[in-house]
Amino acid sequence: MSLESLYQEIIMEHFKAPRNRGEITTPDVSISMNNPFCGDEITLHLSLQNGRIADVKFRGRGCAISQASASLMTELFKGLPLANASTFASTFKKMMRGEAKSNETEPLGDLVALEGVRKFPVRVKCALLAWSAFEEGVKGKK
Amino acid sequence: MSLESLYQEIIMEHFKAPRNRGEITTPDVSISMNNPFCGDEITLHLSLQNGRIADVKFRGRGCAISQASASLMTELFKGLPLANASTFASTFKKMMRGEAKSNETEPLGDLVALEGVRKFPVRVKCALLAWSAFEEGVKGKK
Amino acid sequence: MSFDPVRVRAEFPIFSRKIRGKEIAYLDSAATSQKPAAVIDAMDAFYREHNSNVHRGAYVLSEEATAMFEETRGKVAKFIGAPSGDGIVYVRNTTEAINLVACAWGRKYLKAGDEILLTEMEHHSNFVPWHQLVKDKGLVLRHIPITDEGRLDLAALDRVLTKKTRLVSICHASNVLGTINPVAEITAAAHRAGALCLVDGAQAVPHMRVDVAAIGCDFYAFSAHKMCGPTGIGVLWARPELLKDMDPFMVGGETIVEVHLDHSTFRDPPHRYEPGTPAIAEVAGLEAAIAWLEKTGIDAVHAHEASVTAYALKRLLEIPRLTFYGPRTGPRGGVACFTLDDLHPHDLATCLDQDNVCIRAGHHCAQPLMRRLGVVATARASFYVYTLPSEIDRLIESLNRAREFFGCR
Amino acid sequence: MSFDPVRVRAEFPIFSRKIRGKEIAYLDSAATSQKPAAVIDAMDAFYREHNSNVHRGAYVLSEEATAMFEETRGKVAKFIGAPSGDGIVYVRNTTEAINLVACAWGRKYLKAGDEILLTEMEHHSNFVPWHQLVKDKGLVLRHIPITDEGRLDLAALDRVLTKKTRLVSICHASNVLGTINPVAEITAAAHRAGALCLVDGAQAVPHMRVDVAAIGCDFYAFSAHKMCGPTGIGVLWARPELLKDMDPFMVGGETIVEVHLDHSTFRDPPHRYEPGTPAIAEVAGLEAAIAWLEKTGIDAVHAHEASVTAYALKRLLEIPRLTFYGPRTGPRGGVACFTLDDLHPHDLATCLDQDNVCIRAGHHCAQPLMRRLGVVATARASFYVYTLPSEIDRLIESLNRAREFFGCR
Ligand SMILES: Cc1ncc(COP(=O)(O)O)c(C=O)c1O
Ligand SMILES: Cc1ncc(COP(=O)(O)O)c(C=O)c1O
Repeated sequence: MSLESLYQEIIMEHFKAPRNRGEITTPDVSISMNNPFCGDEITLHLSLQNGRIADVKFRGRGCAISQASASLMTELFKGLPLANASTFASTFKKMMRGEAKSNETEPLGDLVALEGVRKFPVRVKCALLAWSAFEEGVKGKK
Repeated sequence: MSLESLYQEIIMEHFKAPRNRGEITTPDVSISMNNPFCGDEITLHLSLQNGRIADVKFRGRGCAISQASASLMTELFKGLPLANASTFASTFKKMMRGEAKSNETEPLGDLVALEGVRKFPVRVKCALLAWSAFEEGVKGKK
Repeated sequence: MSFDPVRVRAEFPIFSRKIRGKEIAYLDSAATSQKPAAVIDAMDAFYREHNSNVHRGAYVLSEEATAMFEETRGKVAKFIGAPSGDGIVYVRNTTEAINLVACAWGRKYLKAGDEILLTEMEHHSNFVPWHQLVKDKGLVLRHIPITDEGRLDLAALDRVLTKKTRLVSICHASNVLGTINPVAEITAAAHRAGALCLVDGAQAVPHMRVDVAAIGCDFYAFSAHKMCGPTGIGVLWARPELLKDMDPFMVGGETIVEVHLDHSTFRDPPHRYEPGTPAIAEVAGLEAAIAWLEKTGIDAVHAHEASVTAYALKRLLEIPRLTFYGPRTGPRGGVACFTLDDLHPHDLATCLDQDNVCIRAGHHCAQPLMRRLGVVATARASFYVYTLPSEIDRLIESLNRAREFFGCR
Repeated sequence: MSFDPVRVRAEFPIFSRKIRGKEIAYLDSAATSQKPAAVIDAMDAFYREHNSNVHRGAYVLSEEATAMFEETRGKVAKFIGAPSGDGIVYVRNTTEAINLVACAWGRKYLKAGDEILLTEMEHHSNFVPWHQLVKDKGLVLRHIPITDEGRLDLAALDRVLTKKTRLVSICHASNVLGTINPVAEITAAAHRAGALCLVDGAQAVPHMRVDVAAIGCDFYAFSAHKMCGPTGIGVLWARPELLKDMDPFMVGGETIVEVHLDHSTFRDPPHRYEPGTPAIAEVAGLEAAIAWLEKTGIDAVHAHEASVTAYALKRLLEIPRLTFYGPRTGPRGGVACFTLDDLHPHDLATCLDQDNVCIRAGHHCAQPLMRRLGVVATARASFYVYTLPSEIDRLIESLNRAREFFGCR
């Protein structure tokens, strides 16, 4: 695996100019999580309306992979029904475990660029951090 | 090392017919000890008179080495001033550690037969059991 | 592929060693087993090619070491019939596994008046951690007695297993008597009484197919060094639900999520219970030991031992004035405990050593059982996958020489 | 015999391995060291020729193993300047050693209101065991702060070391900053205040001459795996008088004198603290590691590292926008921690891995120190006896490539 296949253009782009960075003033979901291996942190805010993700923001300190993953995730999630977002989260995790077929991952769009992270086992947790925070945060919500 | 050099005639003789087995009705010193490696036990009784060992008896369960060592020890000790017995105990331990010169061990008499035990490291504790009990028992006595 | 004991034995380098010009008859496998070349070589290869610390390194060596370390949990789980590697905690040995349960589970959940049920045939490692807890917490210890033949007296179970029993902790196979205990039955009884069940599998996992799911127990402990693996590594398997809520035991690097100057938060199991740099090369050795036992066939190992043990019992019982301890019939483990006339086991062992016949003499870390048997010590010969009938013959010859030497009747 | 780094390096088999067709620049020795053939072979030889359990067997193999196991205590003692092997307790690693002191000494002697003094630069292993104790006992934790250069701020000692301080527990050398702490001076201050002193020597014993008698401390802990030795074995040295009266920690076989059904009595140290079958082959490995370090010359090791470290610092500090953490002058250990521009250390480490340059990225089990430094993670390169200046050159080249790749200014 080359560096280029890990740090694809779309990842570098989101890393350098992350979308949806910031906070929501009165979020419906606010969750902080960290990666015990490296100390990377993320705080994710969601505002929900009629079962949809009306807005989503994140803050955190982390590597290119974790920041790009969070940025791409928020971009995908904005406006989505919560149920669909949860399905995407499952698919993304499956992809990172190498268990997803390519027709399954297609709807993830640009996020497929993160599939290369699989070849760098210690970095998988970086890619998953935002997604784990999301899943933990919406646990029990419908 | 051959078995014969470990189980010398004098040792086998004392093992088969141990001297001074039994108890003293009102002992001045009564001490029990065991060997944590094998569970062997000894109980040693002494009666003291004017700083001398007027009588000494032992009971215990143990191997040929520990029984012969106890028997030979009691034989040597009977009638001896306590101080001399303590000196013998030090000399005996030194012998078992291989640190005694032959002119030092001479006064131990028949006990020198136990020097061969040194070549069988796990058995050294067997030979020392009675002596450790003696030293522990008379600790603080004059 | 049929089991060929001579070919199997040839895989163990130590047996090419000669002492006093003679081969070694190693009859002390219940204390620790010998190691096949495959296990020694696996650790060697780890140090020569993959050595690095686990979990944190973003480079190839560390990724390899981490993958080996974590994937072995799954292999260990499979070997003992556990559903997944999530319940596998690496420890130093069986003793540490039991201490871990006593501290991390026992200290958290037990209170004065609660009862723990052991048996009379436990190894010290399954007595002493409970003694400490009993003293600190005001618990009550009870014991399943044994029959004169050396089996658990299950008729007494109703009496000793009470409504207050919170844990039953028993050995799967005895290291002295060779008895194999009906651990599934006892676990079921424990569960009916509302208690959990810990099984000390130190003498079972090396010798027979173990299936913790079929047993139904809550904790299962064993050591690698008795199963062709290295020293320094053992396993506590526990139901993941239990592990999840137990307190930390030893703590430090690897066990935490966040550390502040004055407090810390803990990771999920199994890592919560694995403080500091673990025994990494030893896990490679454990993996190799399991692979070797699977290749050889654990059922074949068991059958071989059963036949060697049957032969040993037959020959031993022919010796005049030999007292044998433990069941003589039925399925049993490959240990034979005995005393000979009034000869002390130590003297016996020293005699046998002159012929390179290695047996153990002593209380075998089972003093309470020794008291029950009315002895201070016994001699013990124990067998494993590499034991040959010719070694039993050497044992018998050597015992006869000892009888002569000491002038036994 | 003068020290020849190339010849020394040739004794480490792992360096003949090529990954992606290239040699490995292993710059993560502070996590764990590589092992010379002499150490690997010593364990190999133990398993092939002497393997048996210790302490109980009356046969040659067991006598050999026991003699090796016990005599190594004396060699370890000599290596760290301790008067005798009586104070040497074998543990799994530094982390277990500190847990042992926290439990066996701390639980026995400390009471609510007592204070423990740490520093801001400790490894998690020297925080978390005390956090547990503090919570259970109502103790107070204090910390010696550090200066901006990364040294202990001894001017603050008067304030944090109080009449209530019962233990000062500090690292000899920092695994992040490279700082070597004045442990003798701090021990003297602790003793004047009526406190004991524990020194975490994990990053010192591998790299420099340590003399616990000269330091004067009461406890000293280290791990074999960082000093050319195997995983699974470490050492707690403690004053024998202290060991004698401490409570048992983990218990089981080997730790006891007598076991009854409901209570047990304990042996004298060091065995009281060594539960179950110990890491026997690992002790053989530790012995070989010490012998290898003595043969190579610990002072030569230290001098070599000092020169490699000086070169690394010089080269690193030439890199634009590199932030360096820790002292730049004076005697220091062979670790170099840094961040580069706004590049995350993880990304950096992954880049470097492409060139087989193995560094560590993260909090290095020192989160409180990371907070003090105002970072979440850093990159860390660490050096040892086998590190060559050419590896430093590879590090620098690789860092420059990473800067380019990520378009750093
Ligand atoms: C200063 C220091 N203390 C303690 C430890 C813990 O050592 P171990 O993981 O061997 O227990 C380390 C290892 O990283 C260390 O650097
Ligand atoms: C039944 C049983 N339990 C526990 C142990 C203790 O094993 P370890 O010394 O590996 O902790 C043994 C070992 O002799 C044993 O036979």
